[in-house]
Amino acid sequence: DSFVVEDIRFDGLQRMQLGRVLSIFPIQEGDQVDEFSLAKATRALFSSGYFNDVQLARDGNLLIVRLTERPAISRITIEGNKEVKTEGLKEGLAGLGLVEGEVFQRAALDKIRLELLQVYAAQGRYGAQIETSVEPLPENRLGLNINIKEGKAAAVQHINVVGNEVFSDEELIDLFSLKTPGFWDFFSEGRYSREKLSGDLERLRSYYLDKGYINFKIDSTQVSLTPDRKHVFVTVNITEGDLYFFGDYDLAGKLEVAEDQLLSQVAITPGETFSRDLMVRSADKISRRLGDDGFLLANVKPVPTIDEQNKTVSVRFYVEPGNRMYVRRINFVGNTSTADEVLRREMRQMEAAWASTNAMEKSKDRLERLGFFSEVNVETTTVPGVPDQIDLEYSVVEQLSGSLSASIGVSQSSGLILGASVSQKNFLGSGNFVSFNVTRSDNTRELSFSYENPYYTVDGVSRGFSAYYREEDLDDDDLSDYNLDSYGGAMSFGYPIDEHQRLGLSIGAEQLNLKLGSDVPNELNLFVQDEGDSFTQLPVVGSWSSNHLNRGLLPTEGYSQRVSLEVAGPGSDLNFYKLRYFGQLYYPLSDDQRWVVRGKTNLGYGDAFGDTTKLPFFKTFRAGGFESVRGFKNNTLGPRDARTTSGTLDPLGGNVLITGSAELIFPVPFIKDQSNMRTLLFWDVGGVFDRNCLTDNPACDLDMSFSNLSSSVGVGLSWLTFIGPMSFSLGVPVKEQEHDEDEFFQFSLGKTF
Amino acid sequence: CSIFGEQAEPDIPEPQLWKEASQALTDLNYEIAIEKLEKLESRYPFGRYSEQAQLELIWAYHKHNKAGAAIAAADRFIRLHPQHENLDYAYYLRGLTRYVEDQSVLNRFLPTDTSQRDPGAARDSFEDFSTLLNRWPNSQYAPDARKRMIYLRNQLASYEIHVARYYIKRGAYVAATNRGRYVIENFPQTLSTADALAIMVAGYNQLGLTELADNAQSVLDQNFPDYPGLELE
Amino acid sequence: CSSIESYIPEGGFFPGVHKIDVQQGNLITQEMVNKLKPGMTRSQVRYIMGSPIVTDTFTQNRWDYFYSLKPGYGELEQKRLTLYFEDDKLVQMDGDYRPQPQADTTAEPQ
Amino acid sequence: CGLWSSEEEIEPAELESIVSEYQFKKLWSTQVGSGLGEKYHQLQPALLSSRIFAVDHEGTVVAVERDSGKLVWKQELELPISGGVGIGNGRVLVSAYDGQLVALSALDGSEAWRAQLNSEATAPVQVSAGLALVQTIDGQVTAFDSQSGALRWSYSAQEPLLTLRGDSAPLLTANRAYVGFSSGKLAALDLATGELVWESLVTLPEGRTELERIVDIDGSLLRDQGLIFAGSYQGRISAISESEGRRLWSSPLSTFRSLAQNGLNLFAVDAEGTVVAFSKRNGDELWKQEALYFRQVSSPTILDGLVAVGDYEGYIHLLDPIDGRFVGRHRADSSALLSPPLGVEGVLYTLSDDGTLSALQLQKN
Repeated sequence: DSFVVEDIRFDGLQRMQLGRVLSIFPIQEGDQVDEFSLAKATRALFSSGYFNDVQLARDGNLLIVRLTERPAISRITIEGNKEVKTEGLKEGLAGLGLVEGEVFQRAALDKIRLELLQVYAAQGRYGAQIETSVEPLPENRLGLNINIKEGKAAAVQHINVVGNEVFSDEELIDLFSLKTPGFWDFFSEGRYSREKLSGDLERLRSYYLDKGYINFKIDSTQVSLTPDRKHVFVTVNITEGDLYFFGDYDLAGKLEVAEDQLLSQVAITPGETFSRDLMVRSADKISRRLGDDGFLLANVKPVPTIDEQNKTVSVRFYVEPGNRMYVRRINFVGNTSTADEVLRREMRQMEAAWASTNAMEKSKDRLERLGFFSEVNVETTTVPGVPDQIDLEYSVVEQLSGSLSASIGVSQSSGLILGASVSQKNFLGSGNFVSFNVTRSDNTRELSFSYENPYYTVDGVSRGFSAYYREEDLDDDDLSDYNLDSYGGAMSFGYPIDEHQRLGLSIGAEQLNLKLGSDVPNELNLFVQDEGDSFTQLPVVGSWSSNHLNRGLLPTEGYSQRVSLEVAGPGSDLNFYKLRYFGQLYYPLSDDQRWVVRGKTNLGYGDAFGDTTKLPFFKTFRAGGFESVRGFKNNTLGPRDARTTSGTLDPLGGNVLITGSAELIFPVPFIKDQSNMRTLLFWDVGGVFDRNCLTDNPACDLDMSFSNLSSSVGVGLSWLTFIGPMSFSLGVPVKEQEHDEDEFFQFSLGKTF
Repeated sequence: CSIFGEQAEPDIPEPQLWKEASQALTDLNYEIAIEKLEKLESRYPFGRYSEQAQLELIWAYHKHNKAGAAIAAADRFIRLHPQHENLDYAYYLRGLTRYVEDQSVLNRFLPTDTSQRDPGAARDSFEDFSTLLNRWPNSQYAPDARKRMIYLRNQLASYEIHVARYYIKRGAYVAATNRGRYVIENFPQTLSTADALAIMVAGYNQLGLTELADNAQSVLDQNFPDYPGLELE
Repeated sequence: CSSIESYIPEGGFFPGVHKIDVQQGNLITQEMVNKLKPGMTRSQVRYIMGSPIVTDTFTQNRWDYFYSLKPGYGELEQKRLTLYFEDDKLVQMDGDYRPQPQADTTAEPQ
Repeated sequence: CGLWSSEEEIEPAELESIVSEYQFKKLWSTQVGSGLGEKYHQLQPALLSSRIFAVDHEGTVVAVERDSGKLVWKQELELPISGGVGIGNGRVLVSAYDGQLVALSALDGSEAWRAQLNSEATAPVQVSAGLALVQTIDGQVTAFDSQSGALRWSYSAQEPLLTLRGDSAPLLTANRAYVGFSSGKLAALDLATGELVWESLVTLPEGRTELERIVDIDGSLLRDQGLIFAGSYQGRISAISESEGRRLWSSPLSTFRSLAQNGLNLFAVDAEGTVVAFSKRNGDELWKQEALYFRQVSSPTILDGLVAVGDYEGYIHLLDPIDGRFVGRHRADSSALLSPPLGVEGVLYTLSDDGTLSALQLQKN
């Protein structure tokens, strides 16, 4: 007896909205319904899983739908889980619809229980037990309790490889991440887990395949458990097969790039023992070479053919270049304060040009070397509908590179120090370097400013200006007693001659006025007699630098070096030159680059020429202090003046500078995110010497030998805070010269190790 | 039976929780409002007030400049209530939060030209507002959304022009003209449209594609007769 | 409009500045052009030549395959091939390439 | 749930005092190398006419006079031993972890031959009709000529992913080899050719996790009046006809120990240490002795009609075959008696974990 439904009424809806029920219920007003369509409607409501009971009744042409809602979950408590984190569990539950606010499904609960048992079994925790219980709460809600007893993971009692003749058991078992527990075994690495085993088998296979045993086979693996489920025995039965050597190799398929260019990428030398790894790496290098010419989706498949008689394997590389890909747009994400052009000008990959993996990677390196970003990632996405065009997206995480600090300090030597300094390598995100510094203390008043635009031209020719005004009256700042007022400025240019090397030139002018105090060492008086006390200088500095570091901030690999020659230009009163060399090398010890060894050295040699007798004492090299030899007071190493009435021996500096340090960078234990922090142990050594000392000063003419250098060891920390990098060091002198003054704690703002 | 057992808090009845939450909202105490609204949502997921609570929660997060939480709450609301009658409010709030997010803290104080920075937030905000406009053209929030969209469109257009200028400087003329064309096709009638056309003309001439250059030039002359010409820094 | 060349200072003052190569547009080979036949649809042309990078909003009926390479130091190399379509059929082409009917496939582009 | 979630270690049962009707007198005891090691070895000694042969886990093989315990010969193989001692045709055979099978002359212990297996063997080698048969844990059964060590044939069965440690030794007759596999299947092979004669399922694996699906046949098999008796883990004990492998009866039991039999009944120890007796005719359960719950009870053996088992504290328990009541208990020392004891003509030979081989004379008091 079918009828037309004029109206529908839903009874029993407590929490469900009408809208959601309507979207499930197949019948609307005005439909012609009969037994069959009503039954279908009830089934539809049931299958939605929201209702315990559904009843349809008819009152004339009014269809009444009586529903009893299933209770909703309002609280889920999980107890006893240690190995599997609660968030992971909650996600798993949510995945199955068991989440606070959703309707409770009994089937989902059993499913999660089984899945958990599988997870624990995979971790070797065969003794795990899981009980679930449901606790009714008022207003048709309920609480879900999951109680987990994880049990102990079965310990690996014995790993045995049968059938190995070429390599010893120890050598093979050493490859396994599964370990039999030693007595010191506190952590869980003695525990069995299936993933670990499959990883181990893979390592075993590659070990043999990479050493020439192409026919190596794992016949079978047995995992057996003791009845008390506490111990696991793993036995791997293998057949090693014979040793094979590389035969010849060739290319096949549409090469798109000159064949010799591709063949040169192959690292295989015929006659050498076969190695699958070498073969796979050669294939990668070929596809990378194709990628450099736009064939990003190139697919190179190495196919070995085995010659059983003379035990050789010849390899054919099948090349499928795919389309030559072009880059449509390059987008940058994350540069909320750095301007787009600052990133785009580092790009070696152009828009509307063919994509080149080499160019893309070089662009990423250059962004990292800027030192503005703590993280740089690149992603390619194909342009929808255009098979041979891609978009590039470089996502960066900005890091304030430079420091913004105002300092008020008191030090015994220079009294109250007021100072404000802004130094920014990426000033207002413009990519320009700006530094502005004003300090006022008892013995120095200084105002300095410097600016550099690294991209004065589009090719990266940089141009910069700097100016300073300084009044120094140095009596007790550990230097000889005199006043020196100086002011000047310089203009500098620099430009790249290739991806890593740069040349630089700067021309400056400065005026220095000297006034000697009463208690002054002999050297100074002699100097003033010879040279007078006011000088105009026109320093010209030429420099060459090469940077192969992998990152601008906290590099972990690569090297960089810089040579500069400062010469007093024509028209200068004092004629002298200063040659400087700076070199550093980062060598990562672990492949996750958290353990790195770093060596660095600073060398300097200066001398006078023409009618100037000696390198002016206020231009000599100084050593000691945070940025040269840590653990010693600033500028206090090296020769001292023998005779001042006040008895303190003032350091004079020297015309030869030798410093060097060896550092071990290590990961800080217990701290997860190390990306903006660096801790290291250092051994610094250094000193300055004076080659043309006044002969009658015993504390000056030391001969340049290692024993006359000062050295210290200690620990250092660099930390990239949001206002800029901060570095601290604790240094303990190991070898002190006679007059060295040590300084245990030193710090600096704006510089990292 | 953990050692420091958290006592099950007393189950505050729903209407009282809602009253406390709206009270906190009226006296602009967003901290308390957020706490109450969050409890309301978890204790009474399907209660009478749950939808209204979720909407108010988005507003509270936004005013408490918790942009991330506001956007997440808006996403959840849009997913849970696809046909809700004031869904437009959710889109408007999400657009607004992203719009504000675009002006990051640093930019507000220092004179940085945000149109040269990462346009991501601006683009998302633009999308939310345009969804709002096409699905609810006469929503009460439409006028304000339209106003903000014009600003955002200019931002996005001038970003493209900055990039195009760089590629002209770099000598990558096809890249420059494509960026210009992107403005013409996606952001018509903005302040930068004229610049875009000028860049296309300059680019095509450099490439020797005079016919394309002339076409672009004629469109430029018709629409922007008094265009001062492209100054390239 | 102002000429672009004037304001980019040549590398005169800075000898040996490292200039990068700037490549733009689709690489076209004689081998591709030889496969072009009049009457081909746009998708057939796209399969042979790849998608054109220069596509213009105002001129719908033509595809410009433009290629240029400006090496850091050295001559600018520039190639152009414009294909004209009438209701999605290739009707005419002009530019630096002519399809050589019986050329063998190894001919290098001029 | 305590602060440290201590897994509730199930406590082994305490022993109550019993009225003992029998007692043991130790005839002799001797030290066999450095014992069984901790790799859950079941290195059961073997008996051949007047001598007993035993091995330790480092490859020391000894032959001892049965009645005096005097050392006849000793061979230091310095091989990590995996399988217990097998004897026959004047040969004493042991297998090592690297897959080597070593055959010594039973007379003087001199090495007769060595062969290479392709996996580990944990069950003792069985010898019959000039063939030495080894079941390795990868499910292979290999036959060698017991005189020369030449490979005769090999049969391989499919093994499940996760099994229980240890394997059952094949049961050999004049022309057949009956082998219980970890897959819960019993196979009959032609002894001369290794061809499969028939295969029968002792237990079908059920359950969804790998753990619930373990159905190893690890204990040794028994044969009587044309029937083969096999018990499996988490499964059943079944009687299977020798000729065509038809299953006569089976009843629920989870065991990984060997079985023992007297005229009418079968005796087994289940996974929790309960000693159970079944009727050989229809598999009915006759009695259950649960007092040794979780004391890691060894496989049972029949001594003058009594049922004898060892446990983890070094006790020997004697049970009445009719009703399972305790009739005697003896403790030589505290070292566990996990490897199955041997009962012959009123004397029980036990090899304890620390390597003490002793002979105990049964006496009625």
